[in-house]
Amino acid sequence: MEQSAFEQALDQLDQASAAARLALQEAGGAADAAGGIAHAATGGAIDPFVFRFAIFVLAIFVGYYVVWSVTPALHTPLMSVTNAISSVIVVGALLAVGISASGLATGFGFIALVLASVNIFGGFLVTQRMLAMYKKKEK
Amino acid sequence: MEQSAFEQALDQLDQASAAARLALQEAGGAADAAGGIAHAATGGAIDPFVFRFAIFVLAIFVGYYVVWSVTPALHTPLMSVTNAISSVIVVGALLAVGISASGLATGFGFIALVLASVNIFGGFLVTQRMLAMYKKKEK
Amino acid sequence: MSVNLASFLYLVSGVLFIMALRGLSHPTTSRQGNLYGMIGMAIAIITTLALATPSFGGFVLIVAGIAIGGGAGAVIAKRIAMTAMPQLVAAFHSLVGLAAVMVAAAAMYSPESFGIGAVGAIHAQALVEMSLGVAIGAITFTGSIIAFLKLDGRMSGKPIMLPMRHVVNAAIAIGLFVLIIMLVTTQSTTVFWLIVLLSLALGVLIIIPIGGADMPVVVSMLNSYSGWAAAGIGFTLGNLALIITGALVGSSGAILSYIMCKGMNRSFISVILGGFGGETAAAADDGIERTVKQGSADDAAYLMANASKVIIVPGYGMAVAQAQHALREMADKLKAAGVEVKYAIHPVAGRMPGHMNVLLAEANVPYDEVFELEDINSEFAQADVAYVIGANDVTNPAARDDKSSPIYGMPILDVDKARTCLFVKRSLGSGYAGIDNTLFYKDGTMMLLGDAKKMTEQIVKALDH
Amino acid sequence: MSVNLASFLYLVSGVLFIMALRGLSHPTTSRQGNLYGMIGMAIAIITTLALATPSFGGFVLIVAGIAIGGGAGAVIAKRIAMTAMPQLVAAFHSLVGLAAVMVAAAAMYSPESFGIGAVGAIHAQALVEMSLGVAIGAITFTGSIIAFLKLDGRMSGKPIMLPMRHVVNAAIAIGLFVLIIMLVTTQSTTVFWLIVLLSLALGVLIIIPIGGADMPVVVSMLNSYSGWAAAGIGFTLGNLALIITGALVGSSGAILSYIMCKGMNRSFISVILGGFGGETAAAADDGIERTVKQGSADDAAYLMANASKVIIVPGYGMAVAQAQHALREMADKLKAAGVEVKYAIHPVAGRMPGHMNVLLAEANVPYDEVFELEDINSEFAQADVAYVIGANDVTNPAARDDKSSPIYGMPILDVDKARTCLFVKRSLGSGYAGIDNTLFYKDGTMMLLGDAKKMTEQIVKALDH
Ligand SMILES: NC(=O)c1ccc[n+]([C@@H]2O[C@H](COP(=O)([O-])OP(=O)(O)OC[C@H]3O[C@@H](n4cnc5c(N)ncnc54)[C@H](OP(=O)(O)O)[C@@H]3O)[C@@H](O)[C@H]2O)c1
Ligand SMILES: NC(=O)c1ccc[n+]([C@@H]2O[C@H](COP(=O)([O-])OP(=O)(O)OC[C@H]3O[C@@H](n4cnc5c(N)ncnc54)[C@H](OP(=O)(O)O)[C@@H]3O)[C@@H](O)[C@H]2O)c1
Repeated sequence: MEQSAFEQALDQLDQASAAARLALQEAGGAADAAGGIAHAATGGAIDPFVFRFAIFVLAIFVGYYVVWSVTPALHTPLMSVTNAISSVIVVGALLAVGISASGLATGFGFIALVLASVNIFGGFLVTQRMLAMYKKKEK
Repeated sequence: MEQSAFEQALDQLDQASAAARLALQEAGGAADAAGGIAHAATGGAIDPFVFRFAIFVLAIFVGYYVVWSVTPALHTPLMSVTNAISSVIVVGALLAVGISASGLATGFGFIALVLASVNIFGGFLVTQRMLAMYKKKEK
Repeated sequence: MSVNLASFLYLVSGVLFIMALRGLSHPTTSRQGNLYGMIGMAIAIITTLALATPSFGGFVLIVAGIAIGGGAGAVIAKRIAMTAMPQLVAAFHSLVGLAAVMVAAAAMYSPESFGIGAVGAIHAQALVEMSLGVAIGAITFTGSIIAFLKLDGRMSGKPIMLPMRHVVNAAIAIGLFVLIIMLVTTQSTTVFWLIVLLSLALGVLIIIPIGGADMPVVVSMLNSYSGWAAAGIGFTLGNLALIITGALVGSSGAILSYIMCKGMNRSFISVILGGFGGETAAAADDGIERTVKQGSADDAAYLMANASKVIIVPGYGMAVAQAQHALREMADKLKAAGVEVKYAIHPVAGRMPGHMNVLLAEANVPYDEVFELEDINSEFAQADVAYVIGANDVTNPAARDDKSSPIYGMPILDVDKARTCLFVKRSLGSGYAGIDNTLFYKDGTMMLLGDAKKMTEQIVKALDH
Repeated sequence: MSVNLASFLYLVSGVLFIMALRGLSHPTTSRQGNLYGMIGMAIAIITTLALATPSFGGFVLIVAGIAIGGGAGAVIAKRIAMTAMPQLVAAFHSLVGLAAVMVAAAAMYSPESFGIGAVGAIHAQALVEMSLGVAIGAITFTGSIIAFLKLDGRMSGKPIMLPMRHVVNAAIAIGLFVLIIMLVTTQSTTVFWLIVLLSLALGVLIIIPIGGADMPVVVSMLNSYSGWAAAGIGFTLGNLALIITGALVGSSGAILSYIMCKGMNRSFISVILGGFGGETAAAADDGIERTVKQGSADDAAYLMANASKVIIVPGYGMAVAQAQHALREMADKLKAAGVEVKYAIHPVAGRMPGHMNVLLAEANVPYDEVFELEDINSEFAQADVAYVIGANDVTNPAARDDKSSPIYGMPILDVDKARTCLFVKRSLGSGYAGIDNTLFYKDGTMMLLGDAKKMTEQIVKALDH
């Protein structure tokens, strides 16, 4: 409990310093602030959301190209394998089951974990079964 | 000058609080720290380098697909347009010319700016000239 | 494990998922691709456990959960019939949808574990992302269940058109919007569950008016939705693997829906608005007397045994009749007799993209004998026989010639260019699109009326004589 | 402007650059794509200025710099001959390389502007990234200058093989490595400039042993390098537009190098090790007496005027002779006389990927008359005349038939399948690969010895009679 109080205090300190810095920057003339701004331009202060968004956008491009390059003969396995990988939502379930303090949350997490596991194993294995059937003509 | 001293002080405050927080987390038991770790897992503490690296990797995938999808008939314009866009390095030149305090740096930046500008205008315009030549059969 | 290393590993698993899809560009690399996918998933799971190490109890729970779910999944994957793939995919989607809802619920009750605040004080941004995720997840859940029931024949494929359905749906959508705002301000779990309930209802309501035959597009669309939902939750958790995967799955579903709609020459909107293609219609009775040349298995065997080139065109009826093994046997006999045999697959033959390919592969047909429309369409002119088995719409010349036809503009297989065209089906009834096929009455056509599997088996026998 | 908004805008400009390359997938969308590229560049520049607003003096300098450079660039772009594109691209690359060096130097002297520390106390990570960037940039600079000089004929294309060059190069590479470590520890600008100097020397040394004809691969490789260098500087500046662009350019150069090496059936390593293809060799003199059928412009005109299908195969010689306009005139005449005319382009015809396409486009040949190897190769069998103008290696049947030939395995245009094959070139000498072409001595071949442009103009005249 003491620790968390300490943490809170630190949080407030953080916020205060950030606010002060902001005020300073806004008060300072353009030329003086330039250094600070340029520094910010190098990423020090960028919200991780921007990066995640960039990753999301680029992943959509990759998805677009990678899916169009799938041969039509394998569109059914494509459906089952995307199903399998979308179960990576299991990471959320693991957090809930593994480290949550609330019993309810653990319960919900457990259900999610079981459902996602069905999908992971079912999805990858049925894809494997299908893909194993695609054979070349024997010479 | 006062302002920059103030800024330095704030910097040190920042660092101190971060260090204290780190020490706190390492001191705390696994269970206590769990919340903190999970929080970290949500991105609060991730080095922007990791994000940039992810963006870089995904951009390579995009580049791979997007370049392979270029029709061979346009490979020459492809060379000139990639040349043009690689001059986006001009952003570095702008920082040097616009806000650097050192005369030497401004000089180097100016050279870079001129060179990059040659490329930007030359690259895009010659591409435009080439592309304008590709015509369909008139009906 | 440091968060930086963890993020890096999540990126690695995202890249492995990309490689998994990339592998599907060719059958020879596809197995390797699937393996990459599995490795990616394992990395994501292990990273999460190493990052937020659970207590012993938690660990036991996790192992139990994976064992139960994984066991069930493995059994299903082993037992399922290949012809039931459309249903299976729909069923699996519903699980992903429900899992997303459950993860969001867990986050609602234990926000600390997810680093999005504390109970009663969850960050607004996280709440918005979460409620979007939960709403889409719930819609995916019930929507996929309806799709499953319709595809599995446990529910009539007929569109159920409730009165005022557009108004009701719009009202629910507005309700959801209001509830999300309320959730952010009140942080109330009751509001959360109201969102879940309304979304579950919406999932049912938007899918029931859509005819059974349109379910594949719906399944793909729901797949896409579930991807965007996963990405949303990925933003909340700040998890790169989830964000990348969400984008991949979202793109994949959207592209497959697009391919299907284009292959059917229909707009996506018209599919979603529903009311199309409940049950297959009977043969059009327009008063004109038309003659049909009917043949027997012996006639067909004679024709094909004396042909030099036979192109087989499978369709939905082959899947229904499970005729793929008999078909392959027939092709083997013909090849042994020196006949050149190829398979022609229309992009929307069957009821799922790639449906026919998977069934033929199951029957051990080598994939290099199976050709796509663009690659084989010009060969029909040189073929002696086109053996159309359980396919109908994908051969209908109305798509080529009749500007007033609803399928006008859809690419078709030019089976009418073959010297003789054999049609194996049970009646002169129409297919999925419910329109009459004038090919049945053409000179070069011989109808082989009967179940696809039985008819093919009879031909195999006749070939032995 | 907030840094978040700025980062977002940099992302937008990165995406616009992707769209620019994407547009090149088809001529009709390519102009739009180029426009996207320009907009992306404008956004990147404006964002930077809004983020780190310069003083009035700085602003004036910036406008002056852009005006000087931009003006020069615009003039060059307007004046340059299309046949000089390979040189131009090489020259432009050298500018990018030097610009990267200059930006790194500026960062060295004014690290605060870039947020990477203070003079004498630059972050180690930034120093490493920077020195990699500066080294690659300097190599790109001098390497591209050599490539430019060789391509432009201002320097002999002959490989210059210095003694012990591998040892010298390895020593320089090790020296660079040591200097980079020294730079991190000492922060000395002297060390920085030593890195620049050594890299400049290395750029010269690794390119001079490579023969003039291999320069296109070198140019593409340097393009790829400059991309990776840009990405490195992008990491230092934390600039998304630079990181994304670097990856795009890096991929593009690597893929084009790969395409060229595959098209020539040579390994990338063998190209880089150099010593290949300085001057074109004379006709092989293996003692066997071989007869050649030689023809005149009138013969050629007669043959083609009476043909029903003519396929034109342009090669490097057409570019040298600037014969594209005459060629187009000839094709027009033939078409007017009812002859079907098509152009067949080998992936490595000429000296640069897409070289022939750009020249034909310049001469107003519609792109839908120009076909790639895979699309037209089967048509030679139905053609009456293959008009091979300044091409040689890309038609050499040794690639198909002679396992001992250095170009064995390289795909070729099957001009020998045409009824008559006309070869326009100045001698019986070989082409880039320096190997004899047995086609010259074949029955169906008629050699039209002379300059490609003059010969074609004579044929045009003869067609008028
Ligand atoms: N593949 C996709 O992704 C997808 C997705 C959505 C919609 N669709 C649509 O589905 C259609 C697919 O075309 P299609 O030619 O494959 O199928 P179809 O046009 O639906 O025709 C199938 C035919 O099979 C016959 N049949 C049914 N059971 C049979 C059995 N046991 N034995 C023999 N014949 C049997 C039916 O005729 P009888 O009743 O006379 O036997 C029917 O006419 C297209 O209209 C397409 O737009 C496809
Ligand atoms: N495109 C690329 O990206 C690229 C890159 C690197 C290497 N390469 C290599 O370049 C070669 C390209 O093949 P190619 O068939 O286009 O060219 P080539 O094999 O080099 O032959 C060109 C021919 O043009 C003739 N020629 C030169 N000047 C002429 C003139 N003024 N009038 C008439 N003829 C003239 C020459 O014969 P005479 O001397 O007898 O006149 C020569 O044999 C391939 O070997 C390829 O591997 C291409």
